Amino acid sequence: MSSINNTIESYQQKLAISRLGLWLFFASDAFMFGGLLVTRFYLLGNKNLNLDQTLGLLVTSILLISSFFMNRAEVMVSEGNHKGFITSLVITILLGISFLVGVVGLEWGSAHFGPGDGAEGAVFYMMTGMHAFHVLTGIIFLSLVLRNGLNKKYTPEKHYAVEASANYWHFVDVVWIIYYPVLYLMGTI
Amino acid sequence: MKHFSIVSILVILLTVIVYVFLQAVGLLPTQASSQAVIIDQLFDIHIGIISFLFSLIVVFIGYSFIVFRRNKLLPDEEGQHITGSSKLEIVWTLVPLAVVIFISYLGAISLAETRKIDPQALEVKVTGGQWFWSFDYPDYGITSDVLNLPVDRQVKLSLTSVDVIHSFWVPEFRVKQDVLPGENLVKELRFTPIETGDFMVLCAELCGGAHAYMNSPVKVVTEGEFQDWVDEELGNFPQDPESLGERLAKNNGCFGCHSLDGKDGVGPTWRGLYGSEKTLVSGEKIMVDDEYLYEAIVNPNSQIVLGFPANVMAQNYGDLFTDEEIKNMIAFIKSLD
Amino acid sequence: MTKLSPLKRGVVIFIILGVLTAIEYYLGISDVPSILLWAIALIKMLLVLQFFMHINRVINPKKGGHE
Amino acid sequence: MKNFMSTGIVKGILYQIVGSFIGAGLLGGIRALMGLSWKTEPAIVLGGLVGAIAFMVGVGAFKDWWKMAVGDDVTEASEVAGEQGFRRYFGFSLDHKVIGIQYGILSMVLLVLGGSLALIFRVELAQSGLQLLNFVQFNTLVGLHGMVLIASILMGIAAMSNYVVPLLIGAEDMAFPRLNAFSFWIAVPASIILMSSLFFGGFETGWTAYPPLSVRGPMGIQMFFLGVFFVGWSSILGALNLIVTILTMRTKGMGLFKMPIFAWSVLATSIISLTATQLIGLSFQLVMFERLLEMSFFTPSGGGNPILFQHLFWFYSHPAVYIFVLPGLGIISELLPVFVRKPLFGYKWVAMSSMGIALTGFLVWGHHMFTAGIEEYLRVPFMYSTLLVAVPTGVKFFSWVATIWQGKARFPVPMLFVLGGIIVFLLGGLTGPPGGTVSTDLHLHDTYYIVGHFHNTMFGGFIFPIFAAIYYWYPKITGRRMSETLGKVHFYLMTPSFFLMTFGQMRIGLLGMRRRIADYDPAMGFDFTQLLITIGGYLIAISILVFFYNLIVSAKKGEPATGNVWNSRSPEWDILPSPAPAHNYAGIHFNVVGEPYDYGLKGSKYVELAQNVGQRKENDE
Repeated sequence: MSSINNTIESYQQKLAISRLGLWLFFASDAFMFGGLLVTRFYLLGNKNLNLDQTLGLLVTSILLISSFFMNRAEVMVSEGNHKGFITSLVITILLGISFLVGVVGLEWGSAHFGPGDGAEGAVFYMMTGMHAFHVLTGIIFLSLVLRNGLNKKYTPEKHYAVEASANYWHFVDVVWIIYYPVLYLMGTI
Repeated sequence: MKHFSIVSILVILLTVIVYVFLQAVGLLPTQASSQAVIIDQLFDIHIGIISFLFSLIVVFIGYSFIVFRRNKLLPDEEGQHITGSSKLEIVWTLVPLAVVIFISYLGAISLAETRKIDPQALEVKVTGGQWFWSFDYPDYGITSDVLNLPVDRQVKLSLTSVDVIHSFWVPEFRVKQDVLPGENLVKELRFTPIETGDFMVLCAELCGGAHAYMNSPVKVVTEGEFQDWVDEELGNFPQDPESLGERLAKNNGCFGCHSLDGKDGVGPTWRGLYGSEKTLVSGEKIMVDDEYLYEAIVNPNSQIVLGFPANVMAQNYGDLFTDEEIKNMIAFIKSLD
Repeated sequence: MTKLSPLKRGVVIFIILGVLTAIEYYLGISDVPSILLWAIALIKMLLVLQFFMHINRVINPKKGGHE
Repeated sequence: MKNFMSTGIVKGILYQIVGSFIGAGLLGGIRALMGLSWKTEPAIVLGGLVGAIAFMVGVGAFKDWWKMAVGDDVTEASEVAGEQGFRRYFGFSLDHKVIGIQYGILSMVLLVLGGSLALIFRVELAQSGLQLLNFVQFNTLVGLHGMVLIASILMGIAAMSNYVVPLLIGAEDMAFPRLNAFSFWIAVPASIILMSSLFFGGFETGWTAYPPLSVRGPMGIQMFFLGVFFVGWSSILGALNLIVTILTMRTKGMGLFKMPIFAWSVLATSIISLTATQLIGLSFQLVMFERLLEMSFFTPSGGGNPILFQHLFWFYSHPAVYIFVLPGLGIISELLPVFVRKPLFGYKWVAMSSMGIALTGFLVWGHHMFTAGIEEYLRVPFMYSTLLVAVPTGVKFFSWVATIWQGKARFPVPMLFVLGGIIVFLLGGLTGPPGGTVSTDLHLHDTYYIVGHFHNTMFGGFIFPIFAAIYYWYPKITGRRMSETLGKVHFYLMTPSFFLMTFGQMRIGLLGMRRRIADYDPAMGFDFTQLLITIGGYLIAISILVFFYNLIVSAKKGEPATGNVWNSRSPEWDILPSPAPAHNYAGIHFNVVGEPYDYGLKGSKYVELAQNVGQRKENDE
């Protein structure tokens, strides 16, 4: 009896430790993203970058929807709905990839400046690039979760990996929630 | 209580000793500007506080070690079980807090006084570059590599850099201001020299290479002497090509890298340069003539002499100088043999 | 909000976020003061932190998930 | 031979070399195919990056993580046997004590390297004129001296925290043992890359790397950036680990205010490292990108602003000073009660003062920029916040003095270094305020006075305390004591030499000696003082040689340590044998039953052995 209790307790404790570690990582990473925000306002002030608004709204919506499906995936795995979990996860990954295509493929290609064109170019490419790098790593994590999910490694009781990568994905979404108005909407042209 | 009275007396004694000692040592250079006088008053306050706090901590620790030392006969003797006192802690949080705020207030006043504006100030535009200082007097149309200043008149410097960050500092004036590149980052510095004499402006911000040698003379003279200097610069300056070339070279800081005494610096010396034979980085041997010198000024990287680094000299002298000016400079180099 | 099943709660939060984004977009292209955009972004951020990332799980580790 | 080649560090370095060539070759090759010059900066940078990752692969840092990622089971860290003997210090180990020693070794290696760099340029400065070095060499040495020693200090702090904190709070290991090993090992290729900047032309900027100078100079600056970047990650991840460990893994009954005080200072330090370090990483990354991709963040001609760099840079680099000194001050608070046999005066206030220093530390970076041409309205607020740091620091000093007052002091070597630390840090603290008020700083900024002030804080806040810590915990690590005589030689040689050096620095600084100049005008009359400073520096170096001799010889020939060597109340001395066993308190859990520093209170105890795991459980139910 004691040994079973012991494992549950230690899994619970591990869970608490891992969650705290993950959140501290977010806190740390947030400072880096915050530094880029400061860079944007310090160099450009209240200047609008005059980007393609339709494309901006499109990629923002894509990321938001992907966050929604990520949430569904996590809820479903904790409810034991394996099929739903896999479906939602696949949708999330596909939306993540389309976000990358939207920003790196379309926005970078169509922007009216390059990375070497003054402070606007530098700030824009750095901010979107750094965020895109995080999206890319998020997609990699989610793909690993998908692979393990297909191998039925997760149970409603034990699926911390799903929770962690979901939280990472939401964190990347939170960053974009701030970056979207800052890059596209704020300021005057 | 007896202990505290003795300690208090010792603290006061040591404070006085330390303070007098520090004052007697002569910690700071001469005060040659009115700002230096203001700033040194704040230094005095700091020195007083330093003397007191140093004595306070050191006397308490030393006294305790000597007077309350362990009894040799009781090797395992323990100290008294005192875990703390909130009252004391609050006192030594709040008192320093008050002192700190007061010092900051004095600091703010001191800063404001050093920045007092005199509308009659003499304007000088200062340009820093790797590795020279150049001083423009827009009121007189003079450019010089020596900062000439009349005594007892405030001077307003507008500082800018052509390449990296430098810093304008004259220790005797106490004030310092970084010199930044960029048209929108021109910085201002004001001070009033109160003593005639020769000083040095030093570059205080690491600017690569010959940073250590980025010094220029500062001459503080009487109003009359200053006027004489202005007249001389404006009127009686010889107009032959060699002198014009020398003046151009001097004002653009060429001598920071190219010496006139025959010793190579960051760049080759100009003494005896004309007509000599040099080996280039490419291995090719060339004769230093008018054509080579022209190319070396306009496009310095094209023919680097062996043993000297590339990319050091600015690339834009071709745009900066007229052909006439470059010819004058070559004439000047020619005259150095 | 806590009474809803987790799946439904996700839908509700998503709809709120979507509406906020739409408002944000219209405010953004019509040149309003930035402070409004900051406010909306902040609300969106807090919603995601609370309902998608379950920030209270880290503060109170006994709660939520993996029961 | 085969044995040697399979040692973690050797394998790692080999992988790094190969990785660097592959990385540089890849980009260089593509460029060569395009008919461009292949030996370029981007290729070298990519080489450095790939090399560091290859090192981590070689040392085996990713093995278990990869298994976890693909869903395979991995052995619990507490059940990994690990290598035994001396070899374990050179391979991938998950034991926090081994990692602590590894950090210590790396820290000492870097200390020697960084110190030697200073010894070289001190010779140049001993008299006016240029004798030994040219400008770029001098600037490179000055910059590397700074950054290598910063890395050394970070490693030294990590060594102390890693070894001691889990022992103090009764944890079996750190919260994330694999991450812990990763944070240590990433610092090894980082140090190699950092040093390699010497071979890529050096750099001219000093450790602060201000653009636009850093945007133009030689390529060595990129290696400098890359090295610092990885050291930064080591620091961030290590801090993350320590925070989680301290918050979640304390033994039964140990509330936050019953922790040994050192844990508090580590917690405060880790909060800064976790967050602020990102900003130096970012600022260096932006300059890297500006060099590689011509993104103009900091060059005014392209629309950038060099002041921005200074804001980002000092947002880390000022709090970094508190990262360096807080653990040292924690060591002082931790050891002082043991040697004066009195409780730490005002435990809660001391603990909170660490937090206070850490938090105010975030608000003061602007005082490095009083002369830089920052926005006018910022200078006065930054002056207020800067001087505010004096308040929590004062609380620490007054508490130490109150702890010492009427104590029955003993003076073994660790106590000597604690006292040295207090006095030297006092000087460092007192020489700070003149640099904190704006108008006096206009004179002091970028002078040797600042250099003297800074060395005072670093020696008082780190060098003296870490020596105290090594002398103090050495028996716990090796089971033998270090020689007291040699320790005293070390102390009585180092302390006066240090005063000679630092007073000399401050003296000429006030009179007009600038920082980071290879040569000075003999007319200023600094030659004699400069010579004294150099002599002081060399004497310190000799005293440290004595220390190393003591350190190495005592491991084999020192007097065996039995029982509670210092008669301390803290659990690692009270409960554990020396040397500390592999899994700390495994099987012999302890409970906290009293206050940590109740010296002088008869019959009180801080910790008590719990019977065993099973019985403890039954008692709970």
